[in-house]
Amino acid sequence: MSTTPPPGDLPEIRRLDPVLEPGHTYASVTDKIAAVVLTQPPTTGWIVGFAMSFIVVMVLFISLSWLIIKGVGIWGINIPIGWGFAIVNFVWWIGIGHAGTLISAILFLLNQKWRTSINRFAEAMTLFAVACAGIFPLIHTGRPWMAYYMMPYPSTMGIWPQFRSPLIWDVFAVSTYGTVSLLFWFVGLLPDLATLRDRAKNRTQQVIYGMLSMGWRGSAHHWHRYQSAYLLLAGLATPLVLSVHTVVSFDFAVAIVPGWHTTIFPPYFVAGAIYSGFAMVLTLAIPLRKAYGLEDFITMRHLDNMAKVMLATGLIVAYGYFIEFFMAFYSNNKFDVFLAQQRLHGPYSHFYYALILCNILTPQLLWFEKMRRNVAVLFVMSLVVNTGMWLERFVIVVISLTRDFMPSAWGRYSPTFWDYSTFIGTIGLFVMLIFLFVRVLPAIAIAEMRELVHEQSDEEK
Amino acid sequence: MKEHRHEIYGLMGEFLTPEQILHAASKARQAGYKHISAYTPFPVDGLAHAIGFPRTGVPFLTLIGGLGGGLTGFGLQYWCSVITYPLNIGGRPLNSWPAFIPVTFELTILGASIFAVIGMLALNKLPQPYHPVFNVARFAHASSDRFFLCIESRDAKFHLMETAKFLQSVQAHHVHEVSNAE
Amino acid sequence: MSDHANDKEFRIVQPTQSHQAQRGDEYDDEHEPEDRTVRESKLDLAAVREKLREKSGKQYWRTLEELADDPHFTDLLHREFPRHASEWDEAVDRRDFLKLMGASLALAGLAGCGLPDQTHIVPYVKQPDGVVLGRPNFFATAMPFGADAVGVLVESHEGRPTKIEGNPDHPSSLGSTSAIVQASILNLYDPDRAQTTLYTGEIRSWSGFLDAAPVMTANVKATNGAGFRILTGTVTSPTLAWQIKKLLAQYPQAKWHQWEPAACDGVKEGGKVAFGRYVNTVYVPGKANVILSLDGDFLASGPGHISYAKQFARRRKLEGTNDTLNRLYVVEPTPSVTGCNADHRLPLRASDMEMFARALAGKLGIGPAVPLEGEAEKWLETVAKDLRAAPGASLVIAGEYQPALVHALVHAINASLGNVGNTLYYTEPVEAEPTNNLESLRDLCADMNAGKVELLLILGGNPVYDAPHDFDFTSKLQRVHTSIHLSPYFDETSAYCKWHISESHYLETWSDARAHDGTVSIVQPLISPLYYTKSAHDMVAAFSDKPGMPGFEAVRAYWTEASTHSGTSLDAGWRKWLNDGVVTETKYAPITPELKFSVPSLPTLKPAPAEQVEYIFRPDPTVYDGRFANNGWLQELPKPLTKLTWDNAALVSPKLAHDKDLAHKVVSRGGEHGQVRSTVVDIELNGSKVTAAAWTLPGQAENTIVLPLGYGRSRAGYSGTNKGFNAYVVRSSNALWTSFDGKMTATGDSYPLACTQYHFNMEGRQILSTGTLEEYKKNPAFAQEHAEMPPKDMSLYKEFAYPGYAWGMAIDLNKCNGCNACVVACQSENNIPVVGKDQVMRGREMHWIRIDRYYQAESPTDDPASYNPSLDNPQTFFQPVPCQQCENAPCEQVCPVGATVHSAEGLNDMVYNRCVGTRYCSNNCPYKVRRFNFLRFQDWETPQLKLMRNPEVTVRSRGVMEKCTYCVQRINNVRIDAEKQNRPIRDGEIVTACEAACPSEAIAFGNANDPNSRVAKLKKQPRNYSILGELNSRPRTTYLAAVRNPNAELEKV
Amino acid sequence: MAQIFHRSFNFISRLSLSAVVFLAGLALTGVLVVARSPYITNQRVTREQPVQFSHKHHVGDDGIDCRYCHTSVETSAYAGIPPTKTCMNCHSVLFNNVGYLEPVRESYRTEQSIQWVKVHRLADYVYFNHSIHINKGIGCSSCHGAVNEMPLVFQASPLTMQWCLDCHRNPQVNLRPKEEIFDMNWKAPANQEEVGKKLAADYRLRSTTELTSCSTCHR
Repeated sequence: MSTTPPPGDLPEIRRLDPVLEPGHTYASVTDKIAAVVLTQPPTTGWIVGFAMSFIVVMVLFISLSWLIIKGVGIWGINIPIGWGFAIVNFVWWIGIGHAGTLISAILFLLNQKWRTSINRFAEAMTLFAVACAGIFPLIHTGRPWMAYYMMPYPSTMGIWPQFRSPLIWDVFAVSTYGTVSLLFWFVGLLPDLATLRDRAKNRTQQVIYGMLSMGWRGSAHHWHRYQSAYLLLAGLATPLVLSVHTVVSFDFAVAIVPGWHTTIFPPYFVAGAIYSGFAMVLTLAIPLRKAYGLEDFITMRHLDNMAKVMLATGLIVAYGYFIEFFMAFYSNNKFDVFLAQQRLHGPYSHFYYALILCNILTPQLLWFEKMRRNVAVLFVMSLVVNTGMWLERFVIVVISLTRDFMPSAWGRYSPTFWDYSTFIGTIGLFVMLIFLFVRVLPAIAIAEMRELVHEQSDEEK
Repeated sequence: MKEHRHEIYGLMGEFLTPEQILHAASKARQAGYKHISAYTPFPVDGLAHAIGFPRTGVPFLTLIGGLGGGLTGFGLQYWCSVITYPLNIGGRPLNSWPAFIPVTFELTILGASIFAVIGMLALNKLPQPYHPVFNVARFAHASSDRFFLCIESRDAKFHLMETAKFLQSVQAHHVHEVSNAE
Repeated sequence: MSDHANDKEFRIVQPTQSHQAQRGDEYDDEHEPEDRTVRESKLDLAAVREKLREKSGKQYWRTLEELADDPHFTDLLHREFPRHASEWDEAVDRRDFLKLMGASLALAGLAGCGLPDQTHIVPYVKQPDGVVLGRPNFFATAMPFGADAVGVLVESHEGRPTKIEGNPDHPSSLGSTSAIVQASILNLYDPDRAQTTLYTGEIRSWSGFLDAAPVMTANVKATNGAGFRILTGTVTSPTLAWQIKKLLAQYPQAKWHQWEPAACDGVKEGGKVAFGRYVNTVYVPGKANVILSLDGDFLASGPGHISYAKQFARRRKLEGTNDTLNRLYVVEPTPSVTGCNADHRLPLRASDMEMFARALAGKLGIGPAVPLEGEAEKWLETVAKDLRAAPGASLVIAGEYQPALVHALVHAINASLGNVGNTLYYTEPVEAEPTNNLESLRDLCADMNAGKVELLLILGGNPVYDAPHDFDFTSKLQRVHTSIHLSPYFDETSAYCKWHISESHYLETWSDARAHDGTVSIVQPLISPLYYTKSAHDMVAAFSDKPGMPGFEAVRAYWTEASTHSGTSLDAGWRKWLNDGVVTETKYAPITPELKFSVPSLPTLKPAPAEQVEYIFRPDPTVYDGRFANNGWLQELPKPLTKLTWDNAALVSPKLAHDKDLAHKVVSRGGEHGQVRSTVVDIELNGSKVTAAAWTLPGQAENTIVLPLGYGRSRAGYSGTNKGFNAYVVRSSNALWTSFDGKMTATGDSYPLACTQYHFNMEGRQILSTGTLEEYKKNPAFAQEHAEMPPKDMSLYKEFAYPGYAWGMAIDLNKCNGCNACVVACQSENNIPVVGKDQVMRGREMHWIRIDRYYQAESPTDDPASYNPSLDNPQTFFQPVPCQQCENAPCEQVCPVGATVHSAEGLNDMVYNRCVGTRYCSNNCPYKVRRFNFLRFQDWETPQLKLMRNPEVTVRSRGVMEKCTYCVQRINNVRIDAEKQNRPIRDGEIVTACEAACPSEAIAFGNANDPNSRVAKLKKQPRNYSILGELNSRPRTTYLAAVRNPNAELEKV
Repeated sequence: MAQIFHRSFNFISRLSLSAVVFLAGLALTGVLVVARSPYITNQRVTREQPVQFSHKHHVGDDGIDCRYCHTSVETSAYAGIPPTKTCMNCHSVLFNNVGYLEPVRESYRTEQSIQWVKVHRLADYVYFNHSIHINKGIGCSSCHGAVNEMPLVFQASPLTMQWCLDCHRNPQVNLRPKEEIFDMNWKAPANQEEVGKKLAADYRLRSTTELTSCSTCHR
């Protein structure tokens, strides 16, 4: 990969912060990152955080047990609102996942150096988000223990899944997405696992990392095949990540419910997914670099770039909202028009306005460099956007169902305690996994950082 | 000195920079060594070329995986909904191929990725937790800040002293003997 | 009954629980004849109930430990008979409670879940004749109800009555039923029924009672029966009357009183005033072109209403543009089913009805002119004109709850219009002993008060609960030395009586009953009594010279006597009577009493206090006077107009609600389809006070407040206790039906009501299409005007062909009157569970067919509570909505597991056992007709309810979607029979449950491919349209637009 | 650095990895196979009955027609299990004092039903109708096997939905002429295929689409 930039950009590049603070050697980056895992004892902050998230996971556990005992009736769903929090959360989590794949795959293909220091935990985030998301399609069914009916297997009943249903597409899309993300992540980890193996002090660490690294030796042959495999995976993951949220949006777009049945969904779901994803990366990156003093690797340049991506995707989402309205009135379909009005004046209008505030208005601050470079602001902003994107899914799922074709069957939805506990529980699960991750695996791709050091030294020449 | 061969795996020169090992590798080729392997903490451009490595087979495997996945995907759906138990679903045709695209696509990706990764590992003969080079204590640095060039003893031209000299001649920082024994 | 078990003649069979195991529904684990289980465990149960009676409320844990070592109780639990757990704490859901039990008492497997490795087949020892296992038998009997009896055919599976159908040969049924008749089968299996004889709460045997009877009568015998009183409800059973009369002959001084809270004294007294005698009026609405009803709900309540509805609907049939319709005018204080089907409706206080009648008489020239003010005058003018224009073909009907004078006037009016003998005729009274109930009860109370009553025999009824409060029946009852109460439940009255005898259900007893036109039916049992219960016949016999004479012999004895009078032998007719369900030639011949009064001679009108708010009492449309309070089906049945379930509410007009600022708040849990909080009001009336939830009802007379009776029961049972408010508390003897000088004050708090449809306007969508006769004649296809049905060839896909049968349904909105019969019929046929108020409030009721009620009002809001003049008297329409069975079903395409797919005959099959419950199908259903088992709604513990279920239909479990199947079980059974005979299915051979029940023949089901089938013909009509046709879902269920026949002159106003 | 793993680990690690994959696959197929096996479908299992009734004796040896006991098989969904009375028709005179018939006599005396243990247990939620199958040319033995050779009856066919579908998809392989329905020794003739086709036409069998619609068996 050639790194000497075309002359035109030179001054531009200079003005930007580096993607890696100068003065680092192969050894120093390796030490600094590996130390987090190998030598540093867990900080009190880590222990407290982990313990708390663990408690929340127990809440999830209890909620799910009660759900299995009693049935989905413990939630606020009803006829006509057959889908509530469960699906809202599912779409939200899946969306968050997307940033990880985007950073590691798309930015890789685009040869964006700055991805290097964030791709590792971004991918981790993807995996954990998908894990959280995966829970919901399963438990939202009335008979989760029958969920295997959705798998195509030769049963003694001689019947098969119904492949016209977007839910089946979901099953395949999400499981594929999970698997591929895992593979991608693992491939990226291989060299670093080897590093850990080689630097591990005690036997157990050596054995564990030794097994995981599969005897990676970093020989030229290894690297050669490795690179082509990695490139291919990146190439495959890119269309995949786009397809996944497209399929998720089909859950709605394929249905005939007013407010769901629209062609704008795929693109703006994908944009929304990346939007919320980057927000979540920021939410994680900012505390992480602080806690482990990784400011040298996750520099302002990174935050700045991510902020810009958020701004861009945010605008796409805004466009999506606009088009939804425009189409409703342009088509003059009485059901769509009515629903559009309901969003503004209906019983759930405050959700809609909150959504506009979080997803469209607030992010406009990102136009200003001052804001993009203010870590605190970015952090708050990332939280706001995450909330906004959750609201968006709520608006889509609930408002549309409360006001569909038959006025006589109109109803409303209000979540119960168990709706909330399940949702919060998955957040706990997510956080706990992140905590575990930063302790046992290098949160930044060491090998790639070394490459970076190498390239930097080249630049200096 | 053929007798060395069975207990010595080869000789390994340790270098400080990618440039050094690149230079050393090409020199070794010119010197006529065939069984060379280079170990670096990160991929070094041209190194594989320098030690004369054929093109990787990964992309081909990936293609196979992709095609296999895709065909399975569509085949499965077609067989289920048209052949084995044709059912009238909401008046849609039995072969609603547009509706079968997503699953076909996903399975294509799945097949391709799995083949890519498994293929890469298999071709690299991984897992291989044991390897003679690990006998060299300094080799631990191969995964952080050192670059190693190993000339294997099975090389026809291999000669303990000559080869050691050669490695020093190309500014090896150290030269290690890689033993074959445990 | 067992003594007739093998009697060929009656073809009554031992109920047993065999062969269900094969079915693969929930019947698997039952090995022994159910009724035996029930009989054995009964004593223990009653004992436990006694034990528990004083243990109340939240302390059930303590109770539990106490019980754990009670042999009765453990015994009871091992019998898997835990239903009565519910009695302990209303707050605890029955099944939760069981879970607790299972945990704390370690009675694993109590709920009997999972499939046992071995199941058993329990054949008969001697198989009764006429029983083919797996093929239901139908028996004709009749349900006595008020001053009427509805003839029914009861479906019996191996001796278990499971479904009630109408009896085509019976005048009060003509093959159809009402919601109440349909639901009555649930009362039979109600686990809360009183199950044995009690003496001051101690269990006694029936023989024990028989022994005690002579002792009780000892003293009254001495005094020739002075102090012996019998209190019954309305009696239409010739046998019972005959028995009582014979008893009274033994005790000359004894008296027979009658009291029914909803008995219509006004009707009887009206006859007295008009003809000087009690008469029974039978209407023939089928012959009437113009009908005026003064507060009469003849389509949905009162004697003969089923047959009236049928006749009326037949006059609403519209096949071509030259067909004519009859015209219905209704004047009423509160919207009734009849009123909402009127072509013209005038809201008027009930107490102004007399004035209106007099004014009408005036207009017809048989009385002094009485001026009405405002709209009413114009209205009256036109109506009078219309009536006069149709002499002999018009009909004026007075409401059951109107006072005597109104009835008298109406008799006169009908006479002057020449309607007598044409559109109505008079007969001897149907009641065996017509009495003024109020006076009769007044006497009894006076006597009891004076201590003159020693022995009081209360046969049915619940006076402690429903007597006028100023009679203070309760305290007076306590002055009676020996009081005996016969009733199906241990209710409010039973608690104050020395003896309580549990009463048999009409499906368990021999009896007879008279229909609204005098026709008598023999009531024959379909199952031996589930508990130790007795009938009124047994009770009377107990005090007669033949104690212990079974009801069967009483009935036989009476009819032997009767037939010897007519010189025939009983056995000649008997079998035919049982088979047909009617006793031949018992229909009353018309009589022609001549008017004994002239309108002018009437005392001058005392106009009701103008501008005063009038309070009126009405039996509740579902639980009636309270006797059905514990019937879950009726409790959960949305009331036709308010769509409320599980509660009654004080109904007020929008205007009044606005003035008194009574509000409704739609609660977001459930929302418009579930939960509405409404203002709570204190109502002070007749020196008493009750607190009720207020409900705004469009179309109600401005200054009228309706207090529905039948709720607020304190001892009804699991489903009925403490639901709604008790209007009897403010009902006094001087104002049984209407009352003034009340005070209604909002208390400030609000009460959650379970309302299944709050949103009432159509938002301009193609859902329910209506027009007038004129419009129809101009453009018969007006219904399709706005339906943008996409042409078939517009689809990219090739349409599936349905070469064989193509099942379809057509619902004629011109005939449907919203009476709800179909809803309960469906519930009974398809094992649909009751979910309870809380779940209804969450929008989870399970009815497969619902009846949507729409107001045609230019209301900007969807909230009746926010006042809008167009809601003062809106046009009201009903629309039954079952699954539309779309050909391009949106639900099917999104189901991931193919649990809902299309059958080759175009049915939208729902395969419960394949369903994983994603609810996607329901989301994607434009008609929202799918129902989901959010929790385990089905009661799998209670053995009685297992007996009741239809073995032909799967009992759905938790987490499964369900919906209307077009009664696929009926389709299949008929098809199988047809195929065995190698012939096509005939039109009308398959009758869905809703179609069968519908009194007005609004629903037609059949093969749309057969051009000669009724359904195909209806679908060809220009009025035919499908809901939301523009979605191209191509429903198999289509609707025929409603056409009203308004009077042009009134239209102008 | 020193070696972490012994040389043999190269083999072990590769073996174990492939083993995991292989075993997983094996387990899966195993489950699918077992689900079809008689072990799960309860085929060929005889049950302990209150009375050791032998179909072999009554049908095979005595040649009693099926319908003598299973009276409603042609008219109803249920073939019908005979009431005790039916047994007593003969056994009030034949073997009227042998011990093993005591349960029957007792049942007759005490009017307490004999509790037979179910042998053919159809899957839940399916509504099977004997009469239509009998009337459309499916013989007893097609599903129940050679009952006339069973001392104690056992379930001969898997009774899985797939098994039902197989016949509903091409019934001609099992169709018989009316008169041979109750023939326990019926063997399909060589030309069954066309005989079946003809019979299918005569019986006016419904099309496969109709016979495989869900609501044909499920309600």
